[in-house]
Amino acid sequence: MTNLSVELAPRHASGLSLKNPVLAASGTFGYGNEYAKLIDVNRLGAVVSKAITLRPREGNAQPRIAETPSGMLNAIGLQNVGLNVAVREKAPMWASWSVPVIANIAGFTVDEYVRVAETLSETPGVAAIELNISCPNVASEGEMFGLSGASAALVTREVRAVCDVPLLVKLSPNVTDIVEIARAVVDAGADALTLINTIPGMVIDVRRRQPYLANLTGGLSGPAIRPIAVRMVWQVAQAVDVPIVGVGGVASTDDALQFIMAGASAVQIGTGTFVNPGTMLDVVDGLQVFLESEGIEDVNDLIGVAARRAETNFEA
Amino acid sequence: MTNLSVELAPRHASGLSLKNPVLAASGTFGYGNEYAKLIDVNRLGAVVSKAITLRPREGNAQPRIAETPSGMLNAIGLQNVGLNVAVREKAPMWASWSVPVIANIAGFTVDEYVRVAETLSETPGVAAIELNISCPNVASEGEMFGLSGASAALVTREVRAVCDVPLLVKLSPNVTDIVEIARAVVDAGADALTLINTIPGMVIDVRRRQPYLANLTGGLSGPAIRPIAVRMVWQVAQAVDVPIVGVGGVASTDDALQFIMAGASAVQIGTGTFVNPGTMLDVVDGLQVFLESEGIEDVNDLIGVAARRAETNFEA
Amino acid sequence: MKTGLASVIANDEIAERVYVVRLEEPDQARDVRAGQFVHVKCGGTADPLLRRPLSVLRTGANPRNRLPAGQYDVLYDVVGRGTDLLSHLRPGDLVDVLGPLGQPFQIERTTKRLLLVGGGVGIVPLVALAEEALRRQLEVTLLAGFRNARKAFPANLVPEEVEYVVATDDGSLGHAGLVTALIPSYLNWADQLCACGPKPMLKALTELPRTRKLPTQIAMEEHMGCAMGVCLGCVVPTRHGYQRVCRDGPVFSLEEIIWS
Amino acid sequence: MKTGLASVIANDEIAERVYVVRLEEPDQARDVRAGQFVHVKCGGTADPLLRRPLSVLRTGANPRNRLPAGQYDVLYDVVGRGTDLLSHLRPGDLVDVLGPLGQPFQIERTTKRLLLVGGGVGIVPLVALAEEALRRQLEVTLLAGFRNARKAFPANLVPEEVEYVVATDDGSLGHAGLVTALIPSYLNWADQLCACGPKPMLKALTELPRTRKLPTQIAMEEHMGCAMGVCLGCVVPTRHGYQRVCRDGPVFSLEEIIWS
Ligand SMILES: Cc1cc2nc3c(=O)[nH]c(=O)nc-3n(C[C@H](O)[C@H](O)[C@H](O)COP(=O)(O)OP(=O)(O)OC[C@H]3O[C@@H](n4cnc5c(N)ncnc54)[C@H](O)[C@@H]3O)c2cc1C
Ligand SMILES: Cc1cc2nc3c(=O)[nH]c(=O)nc-3n(C[C@H](O)[C@H](O)[C@H](O)COP(=O)(O)OP(=O)(O)OC[C@H]3O[C@@H](n4cnc5c(N)ncnc54)[C@H](O)[C@@H]3O)c2cc1C
Ligand SMILES: Cc1cc2nc3c(=O)[nH]c(=O)nc-3n(C[C@H](O)[C@H](O)[C@H](O)COP(=O)(O)O)c2cc1C
Ligand SMILES: Cc1cc2nc3c(=O)[nH]c(=O)nc-3n(C[C@H](O)[C@H](O)[C@H](O)COP(=O)(O)O)c2cc1C
Ligand code: FES
Ligand code: FES
Repeated sequence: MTNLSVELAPRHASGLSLKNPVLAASGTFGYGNEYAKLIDVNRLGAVVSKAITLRPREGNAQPRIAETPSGMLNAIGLQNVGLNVAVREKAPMWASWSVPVIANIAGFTVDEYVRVAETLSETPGVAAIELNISCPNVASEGEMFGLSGASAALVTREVRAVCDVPLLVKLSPNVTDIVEIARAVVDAGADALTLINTIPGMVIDVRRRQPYLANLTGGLSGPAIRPIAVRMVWQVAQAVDVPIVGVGGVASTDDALQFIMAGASAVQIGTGTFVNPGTMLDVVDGLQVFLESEGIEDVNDLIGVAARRAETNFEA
Repeated sequence: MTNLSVELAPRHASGLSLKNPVLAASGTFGYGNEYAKLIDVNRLGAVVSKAITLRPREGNAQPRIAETPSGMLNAIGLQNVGLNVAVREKAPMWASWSVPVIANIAGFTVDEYVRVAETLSETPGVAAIELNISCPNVASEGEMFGLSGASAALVTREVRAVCDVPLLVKLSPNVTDIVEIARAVVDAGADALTLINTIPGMVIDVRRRQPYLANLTGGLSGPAIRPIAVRMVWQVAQAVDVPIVGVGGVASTDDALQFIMAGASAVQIGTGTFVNPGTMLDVVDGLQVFLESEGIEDVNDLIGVAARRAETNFEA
Repeated sequence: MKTGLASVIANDEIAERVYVVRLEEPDQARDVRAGQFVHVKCGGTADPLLRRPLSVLRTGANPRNRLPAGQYDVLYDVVGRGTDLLSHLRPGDLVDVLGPLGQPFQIERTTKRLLLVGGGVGIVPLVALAEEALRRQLEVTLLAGFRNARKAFPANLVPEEVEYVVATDDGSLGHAGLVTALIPSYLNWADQLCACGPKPMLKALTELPRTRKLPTQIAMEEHMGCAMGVCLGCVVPTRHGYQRVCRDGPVFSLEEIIWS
Repeated sequence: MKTGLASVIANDEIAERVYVVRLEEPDQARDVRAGQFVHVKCGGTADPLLRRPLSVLRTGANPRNRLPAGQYDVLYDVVGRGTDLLSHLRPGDLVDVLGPLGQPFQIERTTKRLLLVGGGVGIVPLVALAEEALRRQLEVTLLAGFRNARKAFPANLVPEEVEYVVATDDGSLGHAGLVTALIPSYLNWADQLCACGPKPMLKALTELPRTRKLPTQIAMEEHMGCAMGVCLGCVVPTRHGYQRVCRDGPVFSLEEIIWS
């Protein structure tokens, strides 16, 4: 009776309609099969793959992860099998599933992004592409693509031109004005936005008196960043008219509802799955229960409801 | 035997030498006397006052605070007694203490900052001024002063011109490039930098389907933000040559050591005091124990040690 | 006032998801007055982060209470993560407690008949106050409202000498309806009123039919950060501007408060 | 493999700050093999956030172990916040456990004399392996290194049939010095070696005087995020690139590993 399905790419011919708004976040669900013994992957709204780069990558040295209060840092360094293996070995598996798989892609030059996107967009089994722009741009002294509206728009535009499937762009939170970046990326052709990627952080190993991670810094994820992610989703939702996929610290149905009410059409869950592999399916079930108990017929009616209420209830 | 004292304003005639590197953070220790029944305030390195504005401020409506995973949001709205009462009633009390009191100041125009700074800098009992630039700038459509190098430098320069005591500038973390802001502010005359202020966040009350805080957003503090704060201190320490005061989520001696090893000359403790009023003095004692057990004579030898080690140990 | 590690003597469920934990911390037990609260760390890690404010139910310092001098009782309803962690405490465990904090209720010198009105866990400080009043040989009536019979506190929690009248929202125990509906018949009897409970209940006190001035004190609740008066997170609007529930309160004179 | 709420049957300190917790979760007890581990949530809140990997010491599924079929034992050294939380568990508590995980030790078909070398808690999976080996009637020697006598595990933790030789860093029990110094005299006796312990100990195995090929498996440790093979946080460099300790290991052939 109640409807949990959402559309992530209304501007695109495919629509990218998902049976529910709960996705596995990139880098936290491998290529989608690793958790198959524990959960029914086909019950998810969608799976986002680990970042795929043009060539296979070894990733960073150890240590790669560190626990922090209600969070964790990771500095995996985009270890992945590379485009060819993804196309040859992973995509056929994805094509056999009923759950759509969104390929997360990364690169260090615009050309790399374009080549990966072009190939994947033509590969059966890839339902959409998520552009990870939190990568160092070799051409700009390693500054991340996602840190300026101009470079974020540039890579989005070039990828858009070669990408036939829906295109999600995943924003870095590490900016003064997330709204500016969001607008630039939407203008450049993004069908939807995913936010947020991890926030750069550092832990010092005080015994050894040096940074704990071999990479020095790592990306902060988990419940610790949830209030920041919800705030950014809220801000961007007021400013753009494409669907937003909220991500950052979701560990429960209430957390997912926070994102949806702040303006997200769907959520991704990453670190929450590490802590409890059942989190995503618990949230799918929990949303169903919430809608029924509150007498709401369609989850779409909840998207951004907090902004509409705040307008009437606060003078802010 | 071991030395815990640090200098926060080596460029300034006064030096601002503190007997230890542990300070009470602004807004979390009132005007310094509220905790007197619980701890010996004179054992602190320094106390930073609640933000003082030109006129008294009522602050925001309720709710003003929300708990988040390993953190809290606050949206107090700079409630304070205002400059006149601070000078008349608080400063004489400060003047009678052996612990230096640093007055944190806030404003909504450059002129407000200047007037508050000028008066306080001439007031006995005020050892230094900490400029809180995370305030909305009325002249720039309410964008925070701290969000651009230019406006941060502007307010720093104007305040510097009227401020005879040492000047600390407290940076907002909510920027793409904290190093750029830090450099601008140091060039404009800051004796030291304090970082970080809180990170904007939001919690949605899913029962009421609206933002929980009356102010919609609030500032995230506490252990959740510590890895972000340590990373920013590290980045800024590589770029500027004035002392840095690290703040964000310190709750133990090890946390304080992380900041110091990342490049901070001192730490401030805020939310940690709410959780455990003894935190600051525990850290003072803990630093002493650490130095002794590691055979280090001077805490100054630890400042930035992690960067020096990382250079030799990692190829980063 | 101090931060102390109190040891758990007992922790028993006295109504549905409502517990009384008996703590031993002599300094805190000695100092506490009715209406004051303690600020309790729940669990030993950074999540949940903040302490939880809880009123003191009774202290061994009052010889009327049958518990050792160094002990005191705190009553809590399990409503969230912090109180849930408390419900797992067992005798011998240590809890980090800050307090006692805040301004207590003040019984006026002329008061002879004290009317107490409590909603839910709001009756906790009123039980403490009743003990103080009985020590001074006052007559005390406690009107208590609960959601239903399962949430109602057993009568043995309230001193025998107190006239204890219960109302439940669903009528499953005592009078059916709001506790405030019971007040009017006591208005002529009482010469002081003290109340604690949810905001709508307290606000309803401003609308009672008053034939004469009845000094009224209320204990307020607000979410707290520091509980030491510094964070300004717990303020309520009063006729002299925002006041802090943790330091200027939690007990306020009813007429001071500005209701929204 | 599953996520299950295991109930605590017992939780006892067996050496200084070293505990054995007995858990009941029949599916996990049934499936687990020596060298595999479980991933344990410590405390019920977001801090500490991540699960902790702990090897299984013995399972009721092996009839040699005197414990009910649905139960298994995990041994842990209290080294930080997660293991400290575990040390407060009491019988009847529930713990959220994911597992069993990882690749077990493999006893080669031709092995008759199994040499086990463990450092500290590294002997845990070796005790499990000894039980498996004894079931197949192998001869087993376990060389165990501990920091000192207080940290050494009592001999009754190790099956009687095993030759159990202890070394301590400070000589307070057994041989003084590193456990690896004991290995050479067993090299001719053994036809397979399995080891687990700190990295320097494992690395030292590559430098043993070898007169003939001795098949050697080692169980590695790395900090873990998911323990399901997806986060790539736990990798170790091997001759076929980075391998995941949680999924491709923790047991690796010694010669696969590239030491830095
Ligand atoms: C002065 C004072 C005295 C109190 N005395 C008692 C008492 O004797 N017995 C009792 O059961 N309760 C009492 N309360 C309410 C009690 O503090 C809350 O029920 C408790 O903090 C809830 O914590 P939680 O983690 O279980 O709930 P959660 O909802 O998980 O708490 C989340 C956050 O909200 C805060 N919070 C939630 N509800 C309240 C509330 N009603 N008041 C203040 N903060 C709240 C928590 O402290 C925490 O910071 C009192 C509150 C105040 C201010
Ligand atoms: C496959 C495997 C099997 C293990 N088996 C056992 C066992 O049987 N008994 C035992 O006592 N210990 C075992 N360990 C080590 C155990 O996981 C750590 O001691 C434990 O995680 C420490 O947690 P903590 O919260 O007490 O320490 P903290 O230092 O507070 O932990 C902080 C973070 O570092 C991680 N961490 C710290 N030390 C280690 C370590 N040595 N290995 C992996 N992660 C670590 C923690 O998991 C956590 O994420 C094993 C480790 C692995 C990888
Ligand atoms: C171990 C790890 C690896 C990740 N790898 C990627 C990646 O390859 N591409 C990407 O866009 N995001 C990656 N992320 C970021 C997550 O997809 C997500 O944006 C972030 O973790 C916040 O969500 P969470 O708090 O639910 O984990 C990774 C996160 C983690 C923890
Ligand atoms: C309740 C509260 C009020 C604050 N008020 C101020 C303020 O008036 N001026 C200021 O510069 N910072 C203020 N801060 C920020 C703190 O000084 C500090 O930068 C921040 O909380 C991070 O440190 P912490 O994690 O130790 O709390 C406030 C923080 C809190 C929690
Ligand atoms: S709780 Fe901080 S001022 Fe009252
Ligand atoms: S712990 Fe995540 S891959 Fe091994």
